[in-house]
Amino acid sequence: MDFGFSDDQELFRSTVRQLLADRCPPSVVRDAWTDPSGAASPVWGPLAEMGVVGLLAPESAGGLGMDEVDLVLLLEETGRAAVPDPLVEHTAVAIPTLRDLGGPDDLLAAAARGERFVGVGLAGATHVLAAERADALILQHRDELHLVTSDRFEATPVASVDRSRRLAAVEWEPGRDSRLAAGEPAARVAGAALDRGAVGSAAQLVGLARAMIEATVAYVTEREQFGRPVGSYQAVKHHLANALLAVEFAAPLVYAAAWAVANDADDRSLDVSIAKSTASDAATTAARCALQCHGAIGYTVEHDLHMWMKRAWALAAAWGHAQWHRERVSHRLGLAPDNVPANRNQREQPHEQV
Amino acid sequence: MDFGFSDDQELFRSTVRQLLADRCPPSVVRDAWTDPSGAASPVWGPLAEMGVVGLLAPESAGGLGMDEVDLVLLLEETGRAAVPDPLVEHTAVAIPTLRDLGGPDDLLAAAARGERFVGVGLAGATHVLAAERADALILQHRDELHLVTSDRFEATPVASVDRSRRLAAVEWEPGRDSRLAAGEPAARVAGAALDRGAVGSAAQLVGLARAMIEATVAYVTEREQFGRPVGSYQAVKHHLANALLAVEFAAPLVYAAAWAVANDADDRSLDVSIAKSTASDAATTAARCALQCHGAIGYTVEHDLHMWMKRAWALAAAWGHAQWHRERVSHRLGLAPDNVPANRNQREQPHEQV
Amino acid sequence: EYYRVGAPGRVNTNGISLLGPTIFAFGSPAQQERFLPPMARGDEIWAQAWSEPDAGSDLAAISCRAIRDGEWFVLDGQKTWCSRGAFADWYFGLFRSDPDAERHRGLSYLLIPRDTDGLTVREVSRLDGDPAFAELFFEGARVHESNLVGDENDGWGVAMRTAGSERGLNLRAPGRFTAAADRLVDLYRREAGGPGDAVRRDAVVRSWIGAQAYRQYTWQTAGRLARGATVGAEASLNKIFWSELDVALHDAALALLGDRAEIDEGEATAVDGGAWLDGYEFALAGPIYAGTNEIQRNVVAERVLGLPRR
Amino acid sequence: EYYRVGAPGRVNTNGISLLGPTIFAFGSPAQQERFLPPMARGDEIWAQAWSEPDAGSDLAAISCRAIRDGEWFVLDGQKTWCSRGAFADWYFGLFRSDPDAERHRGLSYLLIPRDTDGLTVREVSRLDGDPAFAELFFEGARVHESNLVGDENDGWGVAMRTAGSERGLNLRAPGRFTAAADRLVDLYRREAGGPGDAVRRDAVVRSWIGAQAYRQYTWQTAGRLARGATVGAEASLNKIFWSELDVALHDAALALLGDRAEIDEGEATAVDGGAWLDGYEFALAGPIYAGTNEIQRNVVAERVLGLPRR
Repeated sequence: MDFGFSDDQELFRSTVRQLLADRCPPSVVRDAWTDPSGAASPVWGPLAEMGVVGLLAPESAGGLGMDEVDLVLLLEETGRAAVPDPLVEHTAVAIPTLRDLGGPDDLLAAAARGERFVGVGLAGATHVLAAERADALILQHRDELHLVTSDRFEATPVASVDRSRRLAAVEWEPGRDSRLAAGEPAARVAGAALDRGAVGSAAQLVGLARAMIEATVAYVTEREQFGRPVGSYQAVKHHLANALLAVEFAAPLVYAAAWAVANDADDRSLDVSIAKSTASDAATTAARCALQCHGAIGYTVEHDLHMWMKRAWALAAAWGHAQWHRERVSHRLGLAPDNVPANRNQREQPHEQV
Repeated sequence: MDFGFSDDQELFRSTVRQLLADRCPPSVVRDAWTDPSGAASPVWGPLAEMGVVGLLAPESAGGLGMDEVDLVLLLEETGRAAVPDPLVEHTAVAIPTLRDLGGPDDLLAAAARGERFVGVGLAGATHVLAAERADALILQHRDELHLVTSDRFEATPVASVDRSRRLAAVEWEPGRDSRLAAGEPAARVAGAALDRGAVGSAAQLVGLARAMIEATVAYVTEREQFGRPVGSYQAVKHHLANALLAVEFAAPLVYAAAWAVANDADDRSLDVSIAKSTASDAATTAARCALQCHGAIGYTVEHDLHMWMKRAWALAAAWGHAQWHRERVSHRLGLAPDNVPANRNQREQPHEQV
Repeated sequence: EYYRVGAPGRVNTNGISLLGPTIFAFGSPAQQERFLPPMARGDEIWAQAWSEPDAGSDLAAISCRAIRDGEWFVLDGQKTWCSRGAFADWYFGLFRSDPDAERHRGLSYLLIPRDTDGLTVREVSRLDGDPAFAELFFEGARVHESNLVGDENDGWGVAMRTAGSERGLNLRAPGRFTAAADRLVDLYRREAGGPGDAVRRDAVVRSWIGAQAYRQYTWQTAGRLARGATVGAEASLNKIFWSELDVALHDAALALLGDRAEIDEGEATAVDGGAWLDGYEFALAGPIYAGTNEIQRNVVAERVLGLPRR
Repeated sequence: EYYRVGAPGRVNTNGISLLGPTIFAFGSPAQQERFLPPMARGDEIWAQAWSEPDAGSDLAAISCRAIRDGEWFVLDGQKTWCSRGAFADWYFGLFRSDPDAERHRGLSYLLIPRDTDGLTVREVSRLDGDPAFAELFFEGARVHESNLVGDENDGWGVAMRTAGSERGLNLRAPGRFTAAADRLVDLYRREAGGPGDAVRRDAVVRSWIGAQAYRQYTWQTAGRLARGATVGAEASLNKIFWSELDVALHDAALALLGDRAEIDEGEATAVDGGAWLDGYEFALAGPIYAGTNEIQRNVVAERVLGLPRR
C-alpha cells in the first residue's frame, strides 16, 4: 500500500485550500461564533458547488461518487480553515450512511447539493451537532437507526466552548416509519458511521494542528523579546518541533485509515482508532504549543488562535477521545480483559441524552 | 508538622557527607563492581563506627536509638555517594525488624556495630540483596517471618545491571526454630518492613538524583560545542531544570514519609507510596537528563555516570516500583476496584523465588 | 476551609501578594499607612501593569514613559495583559523615567489611580470570555511623586523583589491544589467505571500526588523562611510546579468527561456546572503569566544550578 | 522476517547505510568498484569516525588533521565514540585538511584502513558492557589520496549528504520497531494480569501505535522518494521519532518486569534472557548519536519550519 496521493487528489486539495483562503477567512469563523441563527456559513454554498459537500454521494444522486481517500485531504483543509459547518457529520457520515442504507433518493440528492442538511446522533454521543439547522437527523436508538425529519424532533441548544459548534439536546420518539435499519445491519452501519466520523474528525484535527503551527511560526518570527525574535529561542523551537513531529506522524495514519474506510478493510476499526487517538493527541499538543508560544496574546479572545484551539479541544473528544480509541486498539490486540464499552463516554450506564 | 530538620540532624548529614567524600569516592563504587567476594566495602567500617549502620538499634544494643527522621538525610547521602553496601536492607529494615520482633540480642548488637550483616527477603521480591555476605536473613514465607542463619540457606549469585548490587537466589526451608513471627503480627511487621525499605530506597534515589544533576551541571559547564558551553544551550538548561524540579519536589515527600514511618502514623503506607513513586520517577528523570546532557561520554562504562544511573534504575524498581506504589495510593483513596496485590511484581501468581 | 468549597477567590490576589510585600519593603511610612489597610480589607482592588506590547516576559524592555515634571511624573504609552485590570481601583507597574538609560536601568515603580486623567482602560476578554484583562493607555497622564515606590530610576530593584514573591509562595496557596485534587478524586468516583479507566485513574492519582508534593514543598519553604532563610530564584521552581500541576489536574478531569468536556458553563449536561472547563482555561494562563515557564526554567538553570547565561 | 526473530543485526549497518550512498554519489569509479561489492557482501566492516573529544554533535568543530604530503595525507589527532569501531576493518570520517580554514570549510572526507601505521584503536565499553565503541588515535598515520572521497577540502558537502541519510530512512527500518512492538505486546500477554495493569497496558499500546506511525510515515516518505522528491531536513523528524519510540518501547517493557528489570542477560530469572534491559541500554544511545535530538529539533525548527537561527 502506497498512500501517496494522486496528482488529481493533490490538485483538488489545492483548489479547496484556495477557496477556503478566499471565502473562509477567520472572520467567517468569528461570525459563526456570534450568529444566533446557526445557519450555514457563507462558505457552505461554494463548497457544495465545488462538489465537496456531496463528494461521497453516488453520481446518480448528483454527487461525485468518490471515496474517503479523495475526501480526507479536503477535510484536512476544512480543519485548517476551521470551517464552521459540520462537514464531518453531513458529508463524511450522513451521506454515505444514507447511501448504504438506501435512504430517500430526493433527500440524498438534496444533501449532496448541500441544499438540505442531515445530521447524526449515534448512541454514546451526549449531544447532536447542528440539529437546529438539520432537515433530518440519523439517530441511533438501541440497535436501530432512524431517519428523523425536523418535524419529528425537538432540538434545545447547548453551548459548546467552541461557539461555532451548535450542539443540541434532541428529543424524539423512535417510530416504525422512521426506522432505517435494525439488528445486525444497523449495528454494522452504525459501526461504519462511527469510524467515518472518527477518521473525518481526525483529518480536521490534522488540519487544525497544521494551522496552529503555521500561525505560531509566523507569530514567533515577528515577535521580539529580550531583543531577539521569540522564535530564535531554543525552547520555542523545540516546542514547535515537537508539535510538528506529532502532526507529521499522525497524518499518514489518518490517510491510511481513510483508505481502510474506503475499502472496508478487515482492520478498518483498528486503523481508525490508531489514527484518531494519534490525531487527537497531536492537535492537543499543537494547541498547547501554540498558546504557550503566543503567550498572553493567545490567551485573549480578540486573537484568532482561541477559535482553532477550542475546535481542537472539541474534536479531540468528539467521535471517541484518544483514550477510548486506545482502549479499542488494546481490545483488538487481545490485551483488554473486557469488551470496550460502546458508550464513548465510557461509563457503566449508557448515557443516551441524544 | 514542620519537616525542617534540626541543626543536629543537618550537622550529622554534613559529617556523613564529608566521610563519604573522603572514604567513598567513585573508585570505591567501581571496585565493588569487580570485587568477586561481595564483601563489605571500605566505607562500611567507618559508617559503622560513626553509628550510621546501627542508628535505629536501641542504645541498650549499642545503637544510637534514633529514628527514621534522623536516618533519612544520611541515607540520602549514601545515595549521593552510591555507597555499594546494602544499608537500606541492613540498617533501615533488618535492624528495626529485629528490634520490634525481639530478635536475638547478640545478633542485634553485632548488626548495630556492623560486625554481622543481616539481609531481608520479603514476599514478592524476586531476589535477595547481599545474601552471600549475610550472617542471617529475615525471610518471609506466606504469613510468617523467619530469621535464617547462613548455615540454613544457600545463595546462588544473580547478576544485576548494577554489578555492585549482589543479588542472589536463596534456597531455604522454613522451620519452627527459625520462625520470628506468624499471622497478624508477622503481617504487620512485614508491612512496616516494606514501608521502611521503600522510604529508605526513596531517600537514596533522591541522593542519586542530586548527584547526577550536580555531575551533569559540572560537565555541561566545562564541555563546549559549537563554540560555547553545552550548559549555555536552553534545551540543556531546561532538561536540568526539569530534573531539579522533580527531585526538589520529591525530597520533602520522602522526609514526610520518614516522619510517618518513625511515628507509625495512620497514613504511613500512603505517605510512603507517595514518596517512593515520586522519588523513583525523579531519579529516572534525572538519569535520563544526565545521560542525554553528557552525550556520548556518559554512554561509556569508563565514565562514572553509568554506575549512578544503573543504581537508580535498580532502586526505582526495588521495594515497589512507581506504578505499584501509585496503585497503592489509588487503593487508599478508594479508587481501585480491587486490592493491590501484595506481590510487587504485580502478576496474578505470587512469585516466591526468594 | 476556604478552598474546599471551590470558591475562585481570584480578585485582589495580586494586590495582596505582589504589591503588599513591596510596600512593606520599599514603601514610605506614608505609603504604608495609606495603602496597606484598605488593601488588607479588600476595599481597594489592585492590578499589576507590567507587560507592554513589546515587553511581555521581558520587563527590561519596558518603553512606557514617566517623565519628571516638578512633583509629577507624566506618563505616555501602553500596558497590556493587565490581569483583573478591568475591576481595579489602582494599578502598579514599572515605567521608564530615564529614556536615555538602557534596559533595566532608568525604570521607576509607580502607583496609579484608575481615575487619573489621561488614563484609558480598555477591557479585553480572557479565553473563557470573562472581561478580566485590561489594556491601559496613558496619554499625558500625571501621577504625583508621592506615588513613587522606592527610589527614582531604581524601579528594577523594587520590581525584582515583587517578582520574586509573585513567582513564590504567596500567589498560590497549597490548599487550592489539594482541594482541587480532592474534587478530582470525587469526580473520578462519580464518573468512572469502564474497563479502560485505570489509565485515567492514574492521571487522577498523579495529580493528587502532585498536590501533596506541592503542599510539602511549600511547607518546607515556609519553615525555612520562618527560620530566617530567604527565598530567591527557588521561587521559580515553585511557580513552574504549581502552574503545570494545575494544567495536568484539569487535563485529568476533562479526560474523564469524554465528549461532555466541551459543554460550557451553566448547561444542564455540563458536569459540575462546567467548572472543569472553566478551570482548565484559567489554568492555561499559569505557564504564561508572571514570567513564562520557559523563562522560569532559565532562572532555575542559571541562578539555582549556576549554568552559564551564554 | 529478519526482524521478527529478534536478531540484533547491528554490525555493519553503518557501513551500508551511511557510507554506501556517499560512495554512490561522490566516490570515483575506482572507489565504487573497490568498496561497494565487499560492503554489500558484508566482507568488510566499516565504522564511522566522526566525533572528537571536542566535536561531538558539532562536526564543524573537527580538529583532527589530514595534511597533504605529495600523494598522501598525514593524519594526527583523536576520534571518539566510534560505534562498532572495535570490529571494523575500515573507518570513514572528516579530517581538517586546511588548518587555516574555519569551521566547515577545509575538511576532507577520508577512508582509512584499520592496519594503517600510526593508527591505534582503543576499545571502549558501551553502557551494556560490550566493547563496541572505539577511540582512534592518529599519530602521523599516512592515508593515500586514492582514499579521498569527493574533492579535497569539500568533505563537509559530502558529509552532509551522508548525515542526511544517517538521520533518515536507511538507518532504522520500520520492521525493526513493529517487530519489537509485537514482542512487547506478547510480553504483556505473558506478564500482566494484576489490577493496575491497564496503566502499563496503555504504555504498551502507545508504543505499538508509535511503531505503526513510524511505518506509515516511512512508507509515505519512501513513496515520495520513489516519485522523485528529495528528503532533506525532514529526515531529522524521522530520527527524533524512532529514537524516542525505541526508548519508550523499552521503558514500557521494563515497567512490566517490576524488580526483575535489573536482572542481567543470561540469568535464569531474566525475562526473555534479559533482552529488554539490553535493548533499553542500546536504545538510550538513539537520542544521542548521529546528532543529538536537541540538535535535530533545532534542524526541524530552522530548516523545516523556517524559524530564525538567532
